Amino acid sequence: MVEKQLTRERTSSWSWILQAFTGALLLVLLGLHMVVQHFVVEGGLRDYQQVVEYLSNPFVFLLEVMFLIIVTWHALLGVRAILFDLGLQPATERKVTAILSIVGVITIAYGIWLSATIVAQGA
Amino acid sequence: MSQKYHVIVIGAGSTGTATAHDLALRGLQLTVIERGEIASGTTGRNHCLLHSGGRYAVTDHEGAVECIDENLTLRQIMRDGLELNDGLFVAVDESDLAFKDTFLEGCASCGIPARDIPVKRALEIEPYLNPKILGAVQVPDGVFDPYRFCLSFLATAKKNGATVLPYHEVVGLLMSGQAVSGVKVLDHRTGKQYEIGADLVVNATGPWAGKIAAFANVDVPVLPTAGVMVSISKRLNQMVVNRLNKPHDGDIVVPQRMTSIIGTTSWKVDDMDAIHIPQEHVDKMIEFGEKMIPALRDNPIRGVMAVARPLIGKKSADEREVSRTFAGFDHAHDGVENFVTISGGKTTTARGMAEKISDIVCAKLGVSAPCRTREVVLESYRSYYNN
Amino acid sequence: MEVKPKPVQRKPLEWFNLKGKRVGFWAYVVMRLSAVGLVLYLFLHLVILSQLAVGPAAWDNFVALAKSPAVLLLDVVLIIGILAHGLNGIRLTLIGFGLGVPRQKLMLWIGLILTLVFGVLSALAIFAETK
Amino acid sequence: MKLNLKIYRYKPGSEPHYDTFPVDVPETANVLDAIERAWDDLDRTIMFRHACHHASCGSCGLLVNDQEKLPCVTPVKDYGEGATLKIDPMRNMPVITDLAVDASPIYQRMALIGLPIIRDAETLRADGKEPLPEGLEAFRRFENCLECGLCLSACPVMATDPQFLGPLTLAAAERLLAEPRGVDIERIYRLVDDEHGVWRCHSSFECTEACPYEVYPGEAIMRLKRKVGLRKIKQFFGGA
Repeated sequence: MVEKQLTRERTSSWSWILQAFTGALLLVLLGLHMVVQHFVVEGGLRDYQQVVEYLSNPFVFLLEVMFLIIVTWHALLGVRAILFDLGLQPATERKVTAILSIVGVITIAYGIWLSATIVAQGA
Repeated sequence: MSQKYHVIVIGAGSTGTATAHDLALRGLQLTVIERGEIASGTTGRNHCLLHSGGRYAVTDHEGAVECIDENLTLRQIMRDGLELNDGLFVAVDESDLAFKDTFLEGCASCGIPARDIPVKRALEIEPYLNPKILGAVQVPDGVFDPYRFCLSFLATAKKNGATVLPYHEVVGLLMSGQAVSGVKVLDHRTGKQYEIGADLVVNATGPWAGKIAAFANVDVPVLPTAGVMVSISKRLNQMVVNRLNKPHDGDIVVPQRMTSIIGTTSWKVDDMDAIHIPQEHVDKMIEFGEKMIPALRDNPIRGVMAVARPLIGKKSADEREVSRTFAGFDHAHDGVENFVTISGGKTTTARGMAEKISDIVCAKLGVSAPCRTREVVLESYRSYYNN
Repeated sequence: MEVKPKPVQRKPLEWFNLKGKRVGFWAYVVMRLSAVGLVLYLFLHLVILSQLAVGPAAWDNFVALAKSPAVLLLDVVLIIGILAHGLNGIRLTLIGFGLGVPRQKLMLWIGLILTLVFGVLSALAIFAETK
Repeated sequence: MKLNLKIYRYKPGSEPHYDTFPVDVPETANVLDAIERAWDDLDRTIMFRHACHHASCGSCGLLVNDQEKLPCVTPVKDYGEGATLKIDPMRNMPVITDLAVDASPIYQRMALIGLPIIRDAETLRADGKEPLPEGLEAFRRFENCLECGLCLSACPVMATDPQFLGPLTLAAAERLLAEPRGVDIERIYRLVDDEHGVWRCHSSFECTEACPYEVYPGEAIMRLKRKVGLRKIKQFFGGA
């Protein structure tokens, strides 16, 4: 048998659809992020005080957290897709998914902690 | 000697593969040796016509009867390799039309179901037909795919224990006294030669049969003749379209997938491997073909092919006169034991040829198992590659 | 005689082997390279933002650094990467849902042109602000 | 027409290399004729796959100047007088010797999906209403797909992922969903709705570029993605 892997068990997958969905959301969220963080600001970057004031707006806080979640998701799902292109064994694939999920949770937690810290510093 | 088989079959064309299937079904251990890819010789460059026998109904009764018999058998055993859309014999001129009654009688006497249909109806079915045709007869022609045809037989043979050695060229026959005891092969993958032993060797190499037989110093009356076929870049007919007359150059257009293939001519060749296609033969195909389907000229040629075919019999001047019916030779008559040759025939009749030669092989080997290839449904060609 | 065929060598570098390839493949290469670049950027970006937690001085130092021409040039590369990835992403999503498949090549060229146009515009905007 | 064929040579156990063969063929010849000429006149040890010489069997696929071609229908005229043609075996398949690849990856994929090779023909007349001859239920013909494997060779995902179903297989699945011919549809959905099924495709359309016989797997895969994707989404929201 040349390609045993061909007869591997097949399982339903949402990854491409999620990637398309998060990608579409990113078009909006990244657009907003770029506009509010860089384009409307003199010099393209907020100084410390401006960042703190800006993030203290709960709506903005929510927007940025959502952006963080979606962008992390899209990025790690993309990394996963590239790794899956390597034709890994199913067990390795499960490990990849688990590790990337952990990385994702840590990244998102860090981002939220960071935003909360900044807001707290301003308060 | 690496291994000893009951039988070695040389050649993986339609005859060799069908023979391998027949013998494997009868329980013999065998291997098939082929110098290149499966069906890369005569069978591959085939017109792909599953004969109803109509073509020979008037000129070759025996050949026509074989054709319709095998045609009906293949419909039962080869489930995934045939386009079964029937064929039309069309009368283009008065002489064709005059031939019609003779043709219908011929078909009736050979057991070929043939139906005279009105010209209007024929044109409804096949809109690209020459609107000036004078008559049309429907027969159960069909189309096969020569590569998959051979793969189906081999897949089934493999399932029954046969092995296949492509890219192996027979460079000599092993002799013990006046008997063949195996073959010497050149493994083209490694460039190394080695010997394979067998109780009996079947030479199923078509036009190359004389070359193999010469290794045992026996003569086989095979006349290699070449024929040109022209593939057009559009499918212009659904049914096989034949000229309603005696077999002639450029008198048939076989549809397959998205192409129509016009055939064929016939000329004698000396070197089976070095066939140079004469341009005038290509022009002739278009010229004759367009009499039946005018649009053949308006569509670009996709490919032109020619290959040596084995004609059996008297080495006469007119190659088309020689019967296309096959011949099996037991070379014991030439003083060489354990060596048989099967050559000639048509892909359509490959199973029947295999049955005849396998009967000879089994009689020589003292095997009493009967032929079962009429009933056994072939494996899918794809399973040839289930390593 | 057992002779093994030469097995397929599975090499990730083949993802970027442009020999004999056509425009659709180039788009795929751009997608893949920009993806890797953007993921690296994302994590770099998050790490740098930690300066905000350190305090005002640390962040304002970074802001000063970020306004150097070299970093601004990288910003242009980033924007072009985002544009290329995003616009091709739209194309892939549309055709993946069966929309505009016969015009997928046209969409590819449109994406490329928009990437260049907006890339140049944003470069102009970025460098204009620093003057 | 004079050409140089720079042919990939490989015999198991030794290093691959190229041999160059000068050949002279008619202007109307195809690349396969030129290779056969080199085999016939210059070196009988060149091994290559071929059978029908008219794009029906799909056995002769290879690379001409790094692009996937069916040499039996690739005119030498495309390359011009005096050109050097670099001829390699297809990618992503084991090489038996020289240009001959082990076609198992192609046929095993098609066997897995189980596309019947016989389909209903588009009848020649545009309205499709002409009466059929007695004794025939429908005009039948072979599927377009020749199982030549050029798409598998061209696919960048296949370069690294042997688990990928592959372009011709996914195109065959799409054909089956459109015209099941008794094949179990749910099984087809299960096969293609998988990480290494339809979702692994990254839409480079190299398969479509390589396809010699209007199967155009790239487009077929996009239709399949739509079909499978919308079905999943519908089912997720409780639809049938």
